[in-house]
Amino acid sequence: GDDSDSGSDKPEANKELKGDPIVIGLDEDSTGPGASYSTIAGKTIRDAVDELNAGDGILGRPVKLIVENDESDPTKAPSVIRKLLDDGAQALLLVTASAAVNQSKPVIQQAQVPSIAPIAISQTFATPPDSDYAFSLANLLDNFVEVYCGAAKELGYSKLAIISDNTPTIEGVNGLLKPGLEGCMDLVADETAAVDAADVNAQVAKVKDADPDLVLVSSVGGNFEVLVQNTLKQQLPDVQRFSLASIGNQPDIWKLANAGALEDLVFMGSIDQDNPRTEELQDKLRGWRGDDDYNLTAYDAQAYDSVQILKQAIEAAGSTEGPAVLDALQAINGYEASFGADGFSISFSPEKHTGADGLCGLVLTHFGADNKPDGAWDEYQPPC
Amino acid sequence: MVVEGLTVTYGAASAVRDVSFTAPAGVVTAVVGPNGAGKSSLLLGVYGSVHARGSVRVGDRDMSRLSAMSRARQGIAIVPQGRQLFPKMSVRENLQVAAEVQRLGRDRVEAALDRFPILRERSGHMAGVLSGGEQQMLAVSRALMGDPSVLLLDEMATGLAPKIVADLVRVVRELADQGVAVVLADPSLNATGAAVERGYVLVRGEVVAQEDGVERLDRAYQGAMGLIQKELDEVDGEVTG
Amino acid sequence: MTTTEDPATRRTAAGPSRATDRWPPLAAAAGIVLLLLWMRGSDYRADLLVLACTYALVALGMYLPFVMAGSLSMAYSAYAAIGAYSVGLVSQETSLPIWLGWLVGALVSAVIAVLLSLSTRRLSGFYLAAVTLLFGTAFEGWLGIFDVFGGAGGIGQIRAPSFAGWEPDRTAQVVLAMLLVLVLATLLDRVRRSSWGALVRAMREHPLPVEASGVRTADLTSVCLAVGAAIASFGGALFASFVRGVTPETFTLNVVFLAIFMPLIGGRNTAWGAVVGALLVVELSLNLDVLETSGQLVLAVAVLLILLIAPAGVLGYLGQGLRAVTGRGSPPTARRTAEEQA
Amino acid sequence: MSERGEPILVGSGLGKRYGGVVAVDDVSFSVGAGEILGLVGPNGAGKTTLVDLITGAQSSDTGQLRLDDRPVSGSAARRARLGLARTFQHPLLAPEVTVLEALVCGLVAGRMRNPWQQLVELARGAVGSVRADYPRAAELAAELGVGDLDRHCGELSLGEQRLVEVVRALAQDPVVMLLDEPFAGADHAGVAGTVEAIRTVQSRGHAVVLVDHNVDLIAGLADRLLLLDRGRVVFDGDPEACLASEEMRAVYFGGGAGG
Amino acid sequence: MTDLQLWLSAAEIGCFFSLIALSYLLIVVGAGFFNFALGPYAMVGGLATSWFVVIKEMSLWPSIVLALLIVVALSAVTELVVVRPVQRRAGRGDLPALVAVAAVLFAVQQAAGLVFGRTSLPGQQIVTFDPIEIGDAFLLPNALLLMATTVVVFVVVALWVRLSRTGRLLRAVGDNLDAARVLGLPVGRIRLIAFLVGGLIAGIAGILFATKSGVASTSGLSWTLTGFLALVIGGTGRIWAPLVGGLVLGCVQVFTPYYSSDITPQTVILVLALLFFALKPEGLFVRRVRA
Ligand SMILES: Nc1ncnc2c1ncn2[C@@H]1O[C@H](COP(=O)(O)OP(=O)(O)OP(=O)(O)O)[C@@H](O)[C@H]1O
Ligand SMILES: Nc1ncnc2c1ncn2[C@@H]1O[C@H](COP(=O)(O)OP(=O)(O)OP(=O)(O)O)[C@@H](O)[C@H]1O
Ligand SMILES: [Mg+2]
Ligand SMILES: [Mg+2]
Repeated sequence: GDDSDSGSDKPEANKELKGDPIVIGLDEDSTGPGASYSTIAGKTIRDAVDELNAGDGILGRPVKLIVENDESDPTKAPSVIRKLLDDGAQALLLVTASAAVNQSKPVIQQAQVPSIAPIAISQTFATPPDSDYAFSLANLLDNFVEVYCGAAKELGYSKLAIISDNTPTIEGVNGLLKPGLEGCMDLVADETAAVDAADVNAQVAKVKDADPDLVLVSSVGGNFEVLVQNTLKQQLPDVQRFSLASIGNQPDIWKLANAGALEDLVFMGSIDQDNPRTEELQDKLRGWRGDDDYNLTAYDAQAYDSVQILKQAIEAAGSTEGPAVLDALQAINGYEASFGADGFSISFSPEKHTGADGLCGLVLTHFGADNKPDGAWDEYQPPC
Repeated sequence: MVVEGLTVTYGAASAVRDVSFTAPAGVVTAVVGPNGAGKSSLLLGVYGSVHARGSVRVGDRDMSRLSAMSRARQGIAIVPQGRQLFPKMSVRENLQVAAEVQRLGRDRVEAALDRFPILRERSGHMAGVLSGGEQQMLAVSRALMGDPSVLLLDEMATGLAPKIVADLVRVVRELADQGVAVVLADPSLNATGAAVERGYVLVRGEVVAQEDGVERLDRAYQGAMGLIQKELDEVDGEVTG
Repeated sequence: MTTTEDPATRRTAAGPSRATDRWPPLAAAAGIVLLLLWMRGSDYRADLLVLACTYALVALGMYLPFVMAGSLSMAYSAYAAIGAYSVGLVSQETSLPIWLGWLVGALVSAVIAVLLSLSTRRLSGFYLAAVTLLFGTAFEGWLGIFDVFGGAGGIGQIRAPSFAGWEPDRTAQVVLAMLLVLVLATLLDRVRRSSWGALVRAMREHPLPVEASGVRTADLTSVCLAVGAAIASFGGALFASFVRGVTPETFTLNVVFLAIFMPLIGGRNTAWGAVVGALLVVELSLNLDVLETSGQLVLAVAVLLILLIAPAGVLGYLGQGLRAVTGRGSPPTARRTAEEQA
Repeated sequence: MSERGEPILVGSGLGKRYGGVVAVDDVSFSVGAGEILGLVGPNGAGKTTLVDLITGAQSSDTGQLRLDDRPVSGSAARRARLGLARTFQHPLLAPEVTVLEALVCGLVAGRMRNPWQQLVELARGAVGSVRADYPRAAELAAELGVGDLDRHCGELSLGEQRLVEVVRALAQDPVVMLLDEPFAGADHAGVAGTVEAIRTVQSRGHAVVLVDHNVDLIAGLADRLLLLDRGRVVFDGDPEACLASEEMRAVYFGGGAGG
Repeated sequence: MTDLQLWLSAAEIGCFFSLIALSYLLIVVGAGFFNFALGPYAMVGGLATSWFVVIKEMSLWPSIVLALLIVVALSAVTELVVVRPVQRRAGRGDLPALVAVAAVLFAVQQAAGLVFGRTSLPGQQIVTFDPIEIGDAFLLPNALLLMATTVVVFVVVALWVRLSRTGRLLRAVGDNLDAARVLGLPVGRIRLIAFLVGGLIAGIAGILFATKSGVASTSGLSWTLTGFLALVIGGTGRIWAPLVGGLVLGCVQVFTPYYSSDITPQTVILVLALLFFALKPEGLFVRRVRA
């Protein structure tokens, strides 16, 4: 059940597709804490599947998407995966919180069903153990570290403060980020607040006391990030702020910030308007959604690409047999992504289940005075 | 006051079945019966605070459809059985609440405090710390506060010392003489018999006798109880025999 | 799994009758067989059943202290987590069999429950709810902070359960889990109807006379809470043993709310109500595609409907129906003092 | 068992005040084996408070209490374990418990003195090895004329509840049973049941403390009357003498009106 | 503890908590149980206002009025359609009512997600002036409004409960429901009023607090819990107890992270609570009556 806005021109299903549908399972987080980002990706996956069905399908067969919701609950995730498998899913797309994604690895391993986590940035999912059938697309955290450190070196930042939320996802992220960042900067303040905190003045006050050159906000985004950015802007108006990817991919959140509170914030974007495939996808989505102002997010692009990659792999394998598709996936090489800088590509191999080739899937992006992203940051960009 | 066909039910069980009785103005009418006979249920049914069917008329006003609060405002007052006070509110506030239900003025509250000296003395204490008898006094003066035309007294004498009971009996008689219809429920006539002029015997939710005069009423009550005892014995005999 | 609900028909003057003692477990055993037939082959359904057993254990843990004694403890998520982490830690830190983790978890949970209840022993139940709520939320935080607990990722790769060399497969584990629930529910239901149960239920409404008859109600409450916590920790231990992993987010406050729902929608007049409630909760929130996603909404609405239509819970409702059919006894008359005039 | 008349419960100098209110003031009394002590006095004289002080429901400001010549102190539960059982002026029965269960509570209480015993009893309940309580309670109820054993206490009329409380206290097999106005609002059967309960305790060589405003009944039953007024003992002695006394007339009956 | 900014923050969030706790208290007094659905009421207040303004492009004041009407209606529905029938059918006692409102909590939260969307919306600025600078601290206009409103609400409610006719009846119903029914107090109406006023206060609190970092359909549960904690800390004995509780909770939440990054505020509150109960075991503000 999708909303079909009046102005949209959704692709019509191609009636000539024959044969048993190819069943793709989608684990979406449509009501839990991750709903704000998960649903962005989920919607685009539906659109991409509609597009396939309007064209040649996969292997000339229609594609059927079955959806379950794990509410970001790691306890439920394995069961939800098993339910998708029970219902016949031949491949899986997981757009839910990383803690939940990680819990489902053993199930995927056992069932031998190729699975892609398009928006995951944690190393855990696509690295052993139990990762034979697990793939991720986006640049992972070690790449984040390289980019942040590159920027710090270029601009001469040496004192870093971090403000984090207390979600397991972010704790996992920080566990990987911090050691790397400490290699290139002094960590002068490291504050955590509850993700549903009502106030972060205390944390910001301590950061202020530490007098940093750079503040990194490490959070899943949402209200928490807005609260932190509002407070930072007020208390430390002149200090450079970095953020992870989330804030840039959550347009609904930008409105929550005080006027101008996001200005000059730099986040780990993955959208570069100079990438022709990015523009192409944005046009497509605008058409499908009947919204000419729609701003493509990295989640849209990553979701779209993951469907395309699955299609390629299944067609290369000639069937949906797990091992065959696995081989085909591992043979994907140089897929030109619709996110990242022009030329950014995705490749897999038996040793490499994390897709991004090189750093330029990441684009440091900054916000303008209107609290909206205002293109690539001029000061520094990662090399490709 | 005329009550017709009153039935009080708790869920599926009925405590009072199709009871009719009258309580003329100026007379103290007793309702006697053993524990569990349905006396309290009957009075509450008349007052309107339990689920009841049947008609209740006071003078020519039909009260059957009115809520308990409206009946209170029309002049029915009750001294309920048990501790129906607001224990964490002060003695004065207890009276004020009742005054508010009946829309009475402040002066009535003060007057009610004066009915028993101990109430005035304890007017600032929480009602819940009073002794059992003191609480009963509070309940009585609460009911007498608003010049009721019908007064329902459920085991009025419970927990009161003989001296107070005697006083109360006198007060009740006086009220009756002023034209109040008094209904007095009790499992025995020992303490309050002196006030009673006529009455009904209630057994298992039904009226089994009506008599004028205390002695005759008491005799009817004894008779009814003896009858019941016999019935029980018979049943016992059947079971064991 | 239906029992006759009405306490009035439930017991003759001779005390709990043997017939009503026996047949709920028999019905439950039949239920287990049916559920196993339903599960056959599906891993997902096995998951659901184990999840239902987990919830059932947590709900059974709440039965004694909450439904019978009226003490609302909100630390049940913590007790379940303690059970789960004990299994995890025994597996990770020692080479002992993991069922030892079950015992350790139960013991630790019971001790914590006693300490928390002691701290509020002279206060009203409201403070117990508060302190346990505080403990539950604080505990969730501690799991993420201390390194032994594996941080946010929790503990994974827990060893498979084994008993004296026998390693039960998934189906066998499901069967064992259901048997455990069956045994505990049977025992708890007997407890409810024993003289001990009568005393505890009497204490719930009026502790004073119980105190005046020589029983320290604070002690009795602590005992209830401790036993309940131990049972709830079995729920966590079961889950961790079966799923072979646990994270700080596995058992959150959500579980507590669900556990509060379960005995009531199942029927609070018998311990089996908690079990039926757990099955319903799992069915409603996970297995039902009424609104594609919002299991929670479906569940909440279902709970409300059950409360309104069948105030004695599903089992109570069935019991009433059964009685209507067999013509035995009258429905229980709830205490309705001075029912408000419409 | 003590010899009849030998003091069982002895209180001396008991006192309790609430702010400015002196509820019990330097009260001494003694009740012997097989004896019944009646407590009478006007409303607010301190009778219930005295019962509270004896049973530990309230802590006393002054005075001592000895049971079987051993000092009594501590919580209500502790004193109950020494053999004190009581009823309340206003019955306190859990509404959702049946009459039979309420009586069973009295029987089982003595076996649950500490957490360990409570755990053991729990285990016995779980395996179903205690079934004797129910028949015994039913027997007791039959003896004292309590019917409707399967009804919930919340559905009973007040008079019925009062009798159930008395029987529950009896079920505890007390050394001293303290009854606070058991006859208030009782019918013939209720009075008979309560009297039976009192006689049972008496026949076991134990003692009863009886509070009531039904002076005729209490004078007929009691071996001794204690007349309280404003917390003080104003008369202590033989019932007949007490009834006839000037004090009784002055503080209790008032103006010569007999009970 | 000299940083004024932190004190201001503590006061601001403390005021919010205490308003929620006050709504709890009103319903505890009038109906005798904890209405866990209050957090979601506050959430709906904030979310609906923003939804009308942002999505439906209405102007501010009509949006606020409409949102408050929705909240008050929700609260009334909870009492009339859920709690009252449930208590009538399942018998008194707080157990069924507690479960019912917990279900309402989830239902409202999810339903709000369906109606207003699952993404956060920004809170609406009601007053706009430049932040007041006090030393090097800022007092934001909405924080000031929240604090002022809190003071006014507490004073009004305290006077109302103590002195007004309805207030006295409210306490009576809460004190002894049986007696209230027997005497014929308009129990239903009084309880409804408690729910209406409680809902209204929660709704106002939600609207005022939403400006801090927006409001989402999932905010309800955490507001329910923090409000409950504020009530716990303050106790239920006095009308102004929630204010004390809320401010204490606010201070703990703000100053704990300032002085230690390892100890969570929850831990501090737990320790404080345990210490407090150990030292003052009879609890705050209890009134003892005899059995
Ligand atoms: N709330 C209730 N729920 C169910 N049944 C009730 C309830 N209250 C009373 N009953 C039953 O209704 C019947 C009448 O009770 P009621 O209290 O009217 O008796 P009563 O004549 O006043 O007795 P008593 O002399 O003991 O006060 C009794 O059998 C009682 O058990
Ligand atoms: N907690 C308290 N605070 C203040 N006064 C109290 C408290 N408890 C009891 N009192 C007072 O102490 C006095 C004695 O009360 P008690 O209940 O012992 O009287 P009683 O002899 O049992 O009277 P009754 O025959 O009316 O039951 C009463 O005047 C009562 O108001
Ligand atoms: Mg009666
Ligand atoms: Mg007394």
